Amino acid sequence: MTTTRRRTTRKKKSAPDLPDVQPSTEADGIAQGLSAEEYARAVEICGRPPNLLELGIFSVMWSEHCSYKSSKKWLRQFPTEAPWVILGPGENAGAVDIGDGLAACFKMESHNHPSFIEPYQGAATGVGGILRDVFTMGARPVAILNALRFGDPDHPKTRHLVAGVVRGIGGYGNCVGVPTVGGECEFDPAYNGNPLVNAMAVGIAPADRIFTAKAEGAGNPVVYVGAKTGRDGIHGATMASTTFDDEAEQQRPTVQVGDPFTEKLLIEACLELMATDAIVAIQDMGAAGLTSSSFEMASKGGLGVELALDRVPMRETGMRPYEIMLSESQERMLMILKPGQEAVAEAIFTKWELDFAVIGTLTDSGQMVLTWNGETVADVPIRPLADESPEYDRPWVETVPPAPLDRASLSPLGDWKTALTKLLGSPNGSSKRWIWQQYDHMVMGDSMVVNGVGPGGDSALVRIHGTARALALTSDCTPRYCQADPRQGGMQAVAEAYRNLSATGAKPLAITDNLNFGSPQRPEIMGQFVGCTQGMAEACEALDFPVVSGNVSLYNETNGQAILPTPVVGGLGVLDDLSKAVNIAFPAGGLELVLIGETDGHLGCTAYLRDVLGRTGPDAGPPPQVRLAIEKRNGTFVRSIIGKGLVAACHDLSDGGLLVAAAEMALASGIGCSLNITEVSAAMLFGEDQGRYIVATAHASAVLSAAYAANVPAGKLGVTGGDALTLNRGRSISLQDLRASHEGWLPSYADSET
Amino acid sequence: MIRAEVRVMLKNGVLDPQGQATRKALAHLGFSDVEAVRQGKLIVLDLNTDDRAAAEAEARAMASKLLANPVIEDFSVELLDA
Amino acid sequence: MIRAEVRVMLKNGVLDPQGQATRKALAHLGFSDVEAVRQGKLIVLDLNTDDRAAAEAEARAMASKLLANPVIEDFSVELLDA
Amino acid sequence: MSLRAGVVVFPGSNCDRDGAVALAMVAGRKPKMIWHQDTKLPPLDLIFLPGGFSYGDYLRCGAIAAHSPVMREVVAAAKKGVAVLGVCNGFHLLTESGLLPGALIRNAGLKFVCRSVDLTVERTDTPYAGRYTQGQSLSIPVAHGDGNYTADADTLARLNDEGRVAFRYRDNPNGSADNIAGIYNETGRVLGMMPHPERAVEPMLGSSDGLGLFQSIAEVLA
Ligand SMILES: Nc1ncnc2c1ncn2[C@@H]1O[C@H](COP(=O)(O)OP(=O)(O)O)[C@@H](O)[C@H]1O
Ligand SMILES: [Mg+2]
Repeated sequence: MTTTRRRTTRKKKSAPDLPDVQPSTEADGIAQGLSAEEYARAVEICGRPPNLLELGIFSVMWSEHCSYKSSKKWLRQFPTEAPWVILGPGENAGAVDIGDGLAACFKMESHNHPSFIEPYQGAATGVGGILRDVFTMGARPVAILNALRFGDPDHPKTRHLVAGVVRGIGGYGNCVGVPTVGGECEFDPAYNGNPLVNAMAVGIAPADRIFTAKAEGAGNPVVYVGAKTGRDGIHGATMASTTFDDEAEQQRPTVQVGDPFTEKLLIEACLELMATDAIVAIQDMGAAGLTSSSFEMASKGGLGVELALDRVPMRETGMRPYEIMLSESQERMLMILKPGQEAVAEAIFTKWELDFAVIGTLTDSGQMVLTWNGETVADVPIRPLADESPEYDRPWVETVPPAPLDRASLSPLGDWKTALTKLLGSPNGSSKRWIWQQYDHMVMGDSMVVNGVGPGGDSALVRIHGTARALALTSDCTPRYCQADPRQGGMQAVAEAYRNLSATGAKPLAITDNLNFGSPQRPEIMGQFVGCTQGMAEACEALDFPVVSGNVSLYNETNGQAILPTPVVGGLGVLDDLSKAVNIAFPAGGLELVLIGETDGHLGCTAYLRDVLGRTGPDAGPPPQVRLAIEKRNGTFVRSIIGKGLVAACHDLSDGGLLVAAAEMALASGIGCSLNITEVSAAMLFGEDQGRYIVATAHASAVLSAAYAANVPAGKLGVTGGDALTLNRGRSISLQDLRASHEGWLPSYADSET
Repeated sequence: MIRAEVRVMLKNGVLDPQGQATRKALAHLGFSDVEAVRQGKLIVLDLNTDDRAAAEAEARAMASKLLANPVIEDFSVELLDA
Repeated sequence: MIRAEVRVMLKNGVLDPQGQATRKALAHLGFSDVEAVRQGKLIVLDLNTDDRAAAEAEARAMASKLLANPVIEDFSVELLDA
Repeated sequence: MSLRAGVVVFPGSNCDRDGAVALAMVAGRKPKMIWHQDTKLPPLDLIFLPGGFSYGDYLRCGAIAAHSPVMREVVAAAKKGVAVLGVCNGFHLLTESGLLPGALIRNAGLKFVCRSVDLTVERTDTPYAGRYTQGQSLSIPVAHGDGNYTADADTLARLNDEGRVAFRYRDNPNGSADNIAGIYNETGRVLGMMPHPERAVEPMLGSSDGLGLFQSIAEVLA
């Protein structure tokens, strides 16, 4: 336990000798990633050239990651309010009212680049970071989701990345004891040089006790808790390009390693302290560590802050102020305490064997003052640095969607069974059981099993502990749609999340997002960003499904090869009566199947085109249109019939269309079905028209008349039963064969050595 | 047959949560003069060869290709007789 | 300061799933003359003492009390200079 | 009398709440939560060592926690005949502290595995299994990376001969010797098992097959 013990530096240096306090030049600014103009603004704000330490602060605070300078303008389009929204974007996580005096706090974040460099640790620390965002708010984390995108399975790096990332997510989540309940996993060559690892965390807090990062009360102590600070993750380019290269080897930044055990202790200690009345404000140290956490707390409160950096608990000897301020060591938090509460807090952190140090105080100077062994080493104004953080309206060009497909040019369907088997067994269509069985998806004893099935449905269902309610959680995005038509793709990601929640009976409340794109400095990429966010905003507006938190990850490209535009949507809904929840598994034979929604047979951009006909990109035509009013009407209808107890199982239609959805329902329970479809064509069987659901019901006539009354297209599709999937009383394919294909691909791919 | 030992340790500066937890546990057990603990892997390979130079080269190749993760780990190789 | 290395290996006869998997993976990478692979732990202790005999005794005590599980593991101790 | 149960909380335990919820269901009162640094135990009928990652499972699963102050008390209590149930990481603790023989090593598949498994009840004349029938099949989840039970041949023979195997896997998820999923000590009052009965106590969790174990405890030990 360290409190305010001073570390002796190996070579004791007085502040004026430190390279950190040498004045910077424009070249230093550029080397640290600022533009010439941004550097000039920094000089103006300081009234002198900032020293190298101060420059480091400008450079991280004005980085794309912290300042959202390319995306801000477009994020403002998102609707962020609804009667149930407690906190929208701007805090560590968003918060919505989920009834019973409780709030759900949730957010998604990317760890793409670190996961490419070191898949296990990159993914693990991604989970750790997003959990901190949630428990910082006073919420106990109750669920994790993970949205993964990898390159071509045949690319030499892919297998190793899949194995490492999945192990990393499990390694962290399993150890902290928060269930990983759902996610996505797709493969596409566009991610060869840049996989995506997005993690979402959900926590539950008392609605009237949500903690924020807004500092208050000059004179209040600033307290550091958690793990010690090392040289982890200090921006490599920054380090290499400054004059800081004595002891170069020793000071080389290192990969961040996660310590889930310490995180678990930090969760328990923070929640224990939060139950007292000691905390004024709290903020985790995420990207840009101590710099952005202290800066944000002070700037939100309109205050100044003074930190004695020599009091920061350090893991390594010889660390300098610059390194301490920029370190991204994990499992650390910064808090402002009420005066006199230090002892209460310290006792709790000592009990959990965590470091605790009072490292500074809030001031009313409006300045961030950093000292090192008593000498001032940085002194920068907070407000101007925050207010004048750059914002760009980057040039963009609109993506022109491909011309409609000429259906006549497509080869005929042939045997539907072959196509179905292929779709269910393709890398993207195959079961992701191999992944989620490596995650403890049940710990905490609230992961619901419906119709005998846990994970693998449209949304994960997590009981709200001690209540009769449940959260429904999903993450969705169809990047190939976004690439072909960003606006439609953006809408579709939101609409699919809405459908996945509705299909369980849950009322969709709000979303978080993770916007993964290539370089915003390329107008065509910026055009994808603009289009996707416009589409998302429209959909959120129309569906009453506001954005309450999110994350932007740009520059996802390697050698000029950008990823597919991938705006991942994390949706949260609530079921007021968990006993009414349904999932995709047929619970019995003899039920009738009803198809809800309209089928035109849209084949453009479908999984069928990609996986069966091998057509992708501009060759694959435009994606299906999302009709938001219809989405809302159909979703509302589906929830209402589930609420009335008319539904035994429900699944939305997405990748692979009707036949894939029916097969997934049958495979989930092992009970087959027999379908009647007038036109056996690729368009009818595998088209991806939006806004559709399959419902299994023992009350078909009630469902149909309710649909008629609600003006929702609905028609009988077939019946459940048997151990095969049969079309028009004719040919059938056994579930055993379908299962072999669906469950076979991922394990055989991921567990093989070559 | 030659026995090669590959020792894999986390690089200097890389956080070693296992080592830290072990150090604390040793302190609780009363082993108070343990300054630091680092935990690594030891991989013992029995190689079907009698050529020591070849064995060493092969063990190094295996270490850099598979046994160690160059992003966070260093390794060293030592030959014993099996 | 004395540096002690504690090497912990699974006992002969105890199945080593990691070692087996590593051997398979090495074979797939084309390292074909690997007869056997065993994987163990290397725990490096920095001890605040200059008495080599005491350091060795202490390291052995730590190993038998905590660092190795006598049911499945053997250990050995070696001293280096820190 | 209602069951006096205690749930020991180590740094890194994460099934402590789940265990407490299951015990409260059968005991009619909340179990006592016991901190790992406590040096005195209250009077208890059952000590529950929960699953999770005590001390991160660093070094070896359960190794560090096995040396915590409270474990000395647990061992002493067990020797006096107090019933001790260790699930998952709790099973690791029981082997590490010598209350049960053998050890649990890395799963044969090297991966963490979280799924439902089918178990056979091997014995019913213990405080834990009275509600089951001999040979009954139970569906109970596992969630572990190191559940591969191993022991030397003599120990295995002894466990089998003395009827000390509590449950066996019908589809072994981890490579355990003789499909062992759980074992008893000589008296049958100490039980260590890898599957999580506390995760199978209500239909909403997918199975209620674990409830019988807790009901047996409440019936016999209270
Ligand atoms: N990386 C993952 N982690 C956990 N669960 C996953 C992962 N990838 C896919 N799944 C699960 O597999 C099921 C199918 O996923 P997906 O095809 O993306 O569903 P949908 O089309 O309904 O959105 C879902 O239940 C999802 O949660
Ligand atoms: Mg779905």
